[in-house]
Amino acid sequence: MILLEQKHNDINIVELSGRFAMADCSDVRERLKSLIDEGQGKLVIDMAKVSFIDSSACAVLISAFKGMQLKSGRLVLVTSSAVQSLIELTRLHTIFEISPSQVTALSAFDER
Amino acid sequence: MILLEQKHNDINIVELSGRFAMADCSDVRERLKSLIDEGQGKLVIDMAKVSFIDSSACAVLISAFKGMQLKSGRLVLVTSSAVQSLIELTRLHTIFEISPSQVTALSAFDER
Amino acid sequence: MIITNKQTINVVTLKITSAVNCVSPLGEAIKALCLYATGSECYALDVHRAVVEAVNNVILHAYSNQDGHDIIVEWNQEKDSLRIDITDYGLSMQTLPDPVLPEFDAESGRGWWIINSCLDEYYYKVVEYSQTNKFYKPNSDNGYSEEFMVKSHSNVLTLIKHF
Amino acid sequence: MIITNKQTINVVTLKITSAVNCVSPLGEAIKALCLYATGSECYALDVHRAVVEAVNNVILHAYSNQDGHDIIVEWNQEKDSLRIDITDYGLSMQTLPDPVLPEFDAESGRGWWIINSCLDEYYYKVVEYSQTNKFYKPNSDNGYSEEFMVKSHSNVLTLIKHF
Ligand SMILES: Nc1ncnc2c1ncn2[C@@H]1O[C@H](COP(=O)(O)OP(=O)(O)O)[C@@H](O)[C@H]1O
Ligand SMILES: Nc1ncnc2c1ncn2[C@@H]1O[C@H](COP(=O)(O)OP(=O)(O)O)[C@@H](O)[C@H]1O
Repeated sequence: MILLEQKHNDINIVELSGRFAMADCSDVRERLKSLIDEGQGKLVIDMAKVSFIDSSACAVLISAFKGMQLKSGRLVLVTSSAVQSLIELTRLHTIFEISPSQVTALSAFDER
Repeated sequence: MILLEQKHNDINIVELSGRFAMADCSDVRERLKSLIDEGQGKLVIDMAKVSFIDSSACAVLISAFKGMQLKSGRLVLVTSSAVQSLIELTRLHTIFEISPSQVTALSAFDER
Repeated sequence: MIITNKQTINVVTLKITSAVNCVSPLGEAIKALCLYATGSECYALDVHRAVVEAVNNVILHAYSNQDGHDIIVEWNQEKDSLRIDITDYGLSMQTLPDPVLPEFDAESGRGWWIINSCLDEYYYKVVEYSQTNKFYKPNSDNGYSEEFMVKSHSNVLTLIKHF
Repeated sequence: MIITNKQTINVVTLKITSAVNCVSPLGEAIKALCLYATGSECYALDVHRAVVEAVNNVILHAYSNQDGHDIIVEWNQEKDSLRIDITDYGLSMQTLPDPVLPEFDAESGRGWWIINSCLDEYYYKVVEYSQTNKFYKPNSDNGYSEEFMVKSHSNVLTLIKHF
């Protein structure tokens, strides 16, 4: 998988593409952790180009979500249909904030 | 694979879709043979929806081509990109008559 | 209209070693096989998901995350369903975990929920192979002395999804 | 930007029986593996074509179109290429046919041309396994009598394509 990092003002953006599965988890977990530790409490994980996700990758998202809560920050996810359907299957859409695109995710931070 | 037969005036049309490989050859060869034997010497093999073709399927096309020559008939092929590229790789485009679509293949018969 | 090759029963056996980086190519191959058999992206995604969760479990739990052990995935196309047998030679499960969702913030425990949701049926089998050696000795009291030993075992998780 | 899992060496071993209807699912699985490794439809189609031609040849020529024999396709993702080893236990080739096109109206003989065109390298290996049994007998003239027998062989066609 490929992980790209960007910054938009004080918002960190992580763009993932390809498969997001167990083999990728430790790398992604580590990157997200340091972005959350060092960032301004605003993070977008853009998975619009993720073709497949498994439960171990969901655990990485949960860990990032919990890390953000500890910092009173905010995490917004952008999902592909494969990601969205697994998140719904595991009922995680009830806790994650999900936005239809990176643009709407970024503007969500302006709103409040 | 799926084989559909149609008739347009005196032109027989065979539409193939899916994979056209060794496992399908005897069935397709037999159908083409009887269409050629019983037809009016005009045949279109439409492979626009064929996703993969191997050399044994090319042999079936050659056999149909030769059957048509014996009857002084005419065979026009419609190809997908996967079919076209194998036909070119094996230089068979120099002998087959190939038309970009079923519509153009049918109208080719009107022209002469 | 004729349809060739739809009633035939196909088997493709895939083998990987118990390394996490092998799960992704295996998953892509299984997806392609299911797409070939059904033409349905949805169906293929469901089976792909279940197989990846099951194989992740084998690596993590049956083989305690140790590389170098065989995982065999037998893909069977049957008349009205696909059957996938996943075999390992590691730690056996004593019971199948209940397919229930954990607390929302738990970072594990969703595998069987996904497997159960994506398939019609699944079951698990432990096969024990044993070898019996009997030594017959002349001039002994009871005629022979016997030695028995269990040689090996395999665990087979069978996943079934109807077309 | 980090890229995970690109330098790792992956192996997936696929096995089918020598039946023509198994070649299509095998081909689809190989295509998916190559697409996973390279992201290139073109590359995947080339390897897909070469493997299908090679496996067709094994069924037709090495196994004389008889069902029920093993064909093993080992897919290896290496640093800068894919290597695919196709193993059978049937009739061995004495020489590799020249990869030339036959007459335009010939209904066979294009397989090796396609294999050669779609790949960077290929080679063929015949491996013979033999077992030697030596019987040592007491009180014989030369101390022992020997029996030798060739047990089995395998043919391995290796296909290589660089990224
Ligand atoms: N193949 C297996 N072999 C042994 N134990 C297993 C296997 N699969 C699952 N388990 C056990 O079942 C539990 C639940 O599995 P699962 O729902 O996949 O969640 P997770 O693997 O994320 O913990 C695991 O924690 C493990 O104890
Ligand atoms: N795996 C094999 N084992 C034995 N002989 C083979 C094998 N592959 C090819 N051959 C021989 O090489 C010839 C050329 O093969 P090929 O170019 O694939 O054309 P075709 O299979 O259409 O005849 C075959 O006719 C056969 O005699």
